[in-house]
Amino acid sequence: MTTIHAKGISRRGWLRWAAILAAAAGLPGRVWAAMARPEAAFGATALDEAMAALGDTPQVHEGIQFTTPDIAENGAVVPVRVEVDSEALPNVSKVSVLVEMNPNPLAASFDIPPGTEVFIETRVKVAQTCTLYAVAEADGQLYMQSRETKVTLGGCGG
Amino acid sequence: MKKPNLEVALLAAWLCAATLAADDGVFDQYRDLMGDENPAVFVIDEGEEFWLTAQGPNAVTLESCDLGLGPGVTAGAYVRFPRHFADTNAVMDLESRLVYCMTTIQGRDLESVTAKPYSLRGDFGTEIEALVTWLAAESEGATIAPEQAHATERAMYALGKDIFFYRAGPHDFSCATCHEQSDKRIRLQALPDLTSHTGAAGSWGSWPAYRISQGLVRTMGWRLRDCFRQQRWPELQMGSEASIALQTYMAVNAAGGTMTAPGLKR
Amino acid sequence: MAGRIKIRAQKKGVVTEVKALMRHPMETGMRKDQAGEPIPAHFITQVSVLHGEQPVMQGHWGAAVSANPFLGVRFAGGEPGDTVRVVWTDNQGGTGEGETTIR
Amino acid sequence: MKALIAGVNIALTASLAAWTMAADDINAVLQNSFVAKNQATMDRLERDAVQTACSAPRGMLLDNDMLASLRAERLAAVVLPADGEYLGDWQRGAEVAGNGRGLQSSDDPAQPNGGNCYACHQLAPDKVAYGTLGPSLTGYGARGQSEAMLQYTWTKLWDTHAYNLCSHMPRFGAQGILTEQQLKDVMAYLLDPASPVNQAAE
Repeated sequence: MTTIHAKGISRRGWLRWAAILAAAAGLPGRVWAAMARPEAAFGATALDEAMAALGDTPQVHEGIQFTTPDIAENGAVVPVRVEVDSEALPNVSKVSVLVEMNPNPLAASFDIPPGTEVFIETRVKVAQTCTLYAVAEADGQLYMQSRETKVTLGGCGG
Repeated sequence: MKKPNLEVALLAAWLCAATLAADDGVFDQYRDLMGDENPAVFVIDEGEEFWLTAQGPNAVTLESCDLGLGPGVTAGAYVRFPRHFADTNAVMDLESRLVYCMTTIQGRDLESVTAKPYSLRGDFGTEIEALVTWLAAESEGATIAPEQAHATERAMYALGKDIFFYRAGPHDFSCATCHEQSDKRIRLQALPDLTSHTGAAGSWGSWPAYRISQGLVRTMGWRLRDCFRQQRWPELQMGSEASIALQTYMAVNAAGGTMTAPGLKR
Repeated sequence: MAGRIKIRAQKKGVVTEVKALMRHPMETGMRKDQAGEPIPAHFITQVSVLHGEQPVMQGHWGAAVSANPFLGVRFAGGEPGDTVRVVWTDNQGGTGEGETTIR
Repeated sequence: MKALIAGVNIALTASLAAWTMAADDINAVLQNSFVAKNQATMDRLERDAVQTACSAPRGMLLDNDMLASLRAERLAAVVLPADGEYLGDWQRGAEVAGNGRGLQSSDDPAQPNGGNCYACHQLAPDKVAYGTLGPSLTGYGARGQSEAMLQYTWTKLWDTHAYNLCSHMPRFGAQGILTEQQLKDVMAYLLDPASPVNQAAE
């Protein structure tokens, strides 16, 4: 493991970030046109509203493997993994994770350039037992897979 | 969004089966997915930085602090706690020893260094938490071997045992209410039997621990304080006699086990 | 002490697996502190993984990503010794970055 | 705050005598080690007869005459419902059984206390988060609905020590943790045939 750390906003940090954006701008438009943050989807307070902000109604697709625990020890940290079989569902350029009952259902969205496996692992907060969705965008179409995760009370319930 | 009833029934059946096999088995899949990425690694680094940072009126680091193995010796020091120190003629836990070093070596004010030893909601770690985490990591893999040579150390064990079984408060709870039987759980959390070597070693050996539900590393001092909160008792104070006695009881029961802290807990 | 990142990058067959752990409170803005005062929202909004200067993934995050966030991604190519970098920015203008070499 | 500083001071400056004397007097140790916080006041550290008798390691209690008379005393002190009605509303009882809050320093005293039955007991078969410190009570209603059964169950909730001295269970009635109405609601949750406790798992 290697650690580097930066504190607060450094001029160097901003310059680097600008360089990344510039580098990204040179990539194929299919991927990096999507680089802007999907603000409307993040601001949505209901699942259907968030889905609509991401695009058309997603179709269930078996090429998406969505792994979440059946039962989570605590809703503050729920591990999720989204993996897409590129033969079953090619050209995925974006993957989003949504949590049905959260105040803002969209938790995270990932832009994925060609050459990157569609494989994302992260951990999200899940306010209460509900369904989680993984949505993949390929060639402008949305596809999805869903899983229910039960969230339990900790300790003495307090 | 309701799942079919069959699935609920299967889940219930599976949970019952899991209960028979191992009480905490229900979370195996969850823990597998979590992997071994423990955010306590950050707190270990922060603790070492605190140790090496000159602070207080004396503007010195804690490097001359004697944790029992001689000034500045940190490797393997944590597994010998709680222990008697000749300079204070008292049995101390790691937390109170650190406070002693901060006040005597660095010249810091006792009230300010003990004002907030443990993070509150919204905090992101305290100096004591970071130091304890780093020092526990400095004992990782070492055998738990608290000192019991001194009469006061043995008296602390006896006192800790008495407090462990002391029932009080509106709910009549003692530590033993939840921690004197094996293979039990509260809701879905497995409860260690702290009267047994196995239970005590697993528990003592894994604190301090990153508490994923709180996004923080918590120390054993905090763990005890929060147990008593749930026991409906008043608030246990850091470095107090009852806290050190209970830690001595646990550590001695855990002796011979392996220090694996900082752990990763729900 | 925000800003730190721990990164591991390992070559596994034809892909490189990157695991990154970030130090960040990821406050939703909906919690209150012990005194009942609201804790301001403070969360990473954007995170990028770069292989050399080439972005291999860019994430947009909301406050629902857990505290001390973990991110795992895989990309094709990458050779032992290559540099992998993870960079984030948060809603308060903070940034963090970490770097490692592929093993 | 005063005791906190006192506690640390003890750790910093205590003499050998302070520790050994303290070991002889556990109450003094507790008084020096804890501080009152919100509703969790220091008088909670004082033990009554049941707590004193039951503060021994499991299996070390002698069932002598003293303990037998203590049990009889507890049984005699049980207060049955004033109107003779044992059963309230099982839906409200379900809330009491699931609520783990109440009487902690972190709890709002204005809110009702919970019974937290699920911390230790399995009840409704479709609830997955239950503890195992106590026996499963799933299907409890099938144990009977007679007056004797109602009175037995009420007594167990009111003061477990009336039957089972030094049980780990709180004394929900005798210690004023739950109100009479809440106890009736929990009774209904346990005994009402319509309660989920008495339904087969879906």
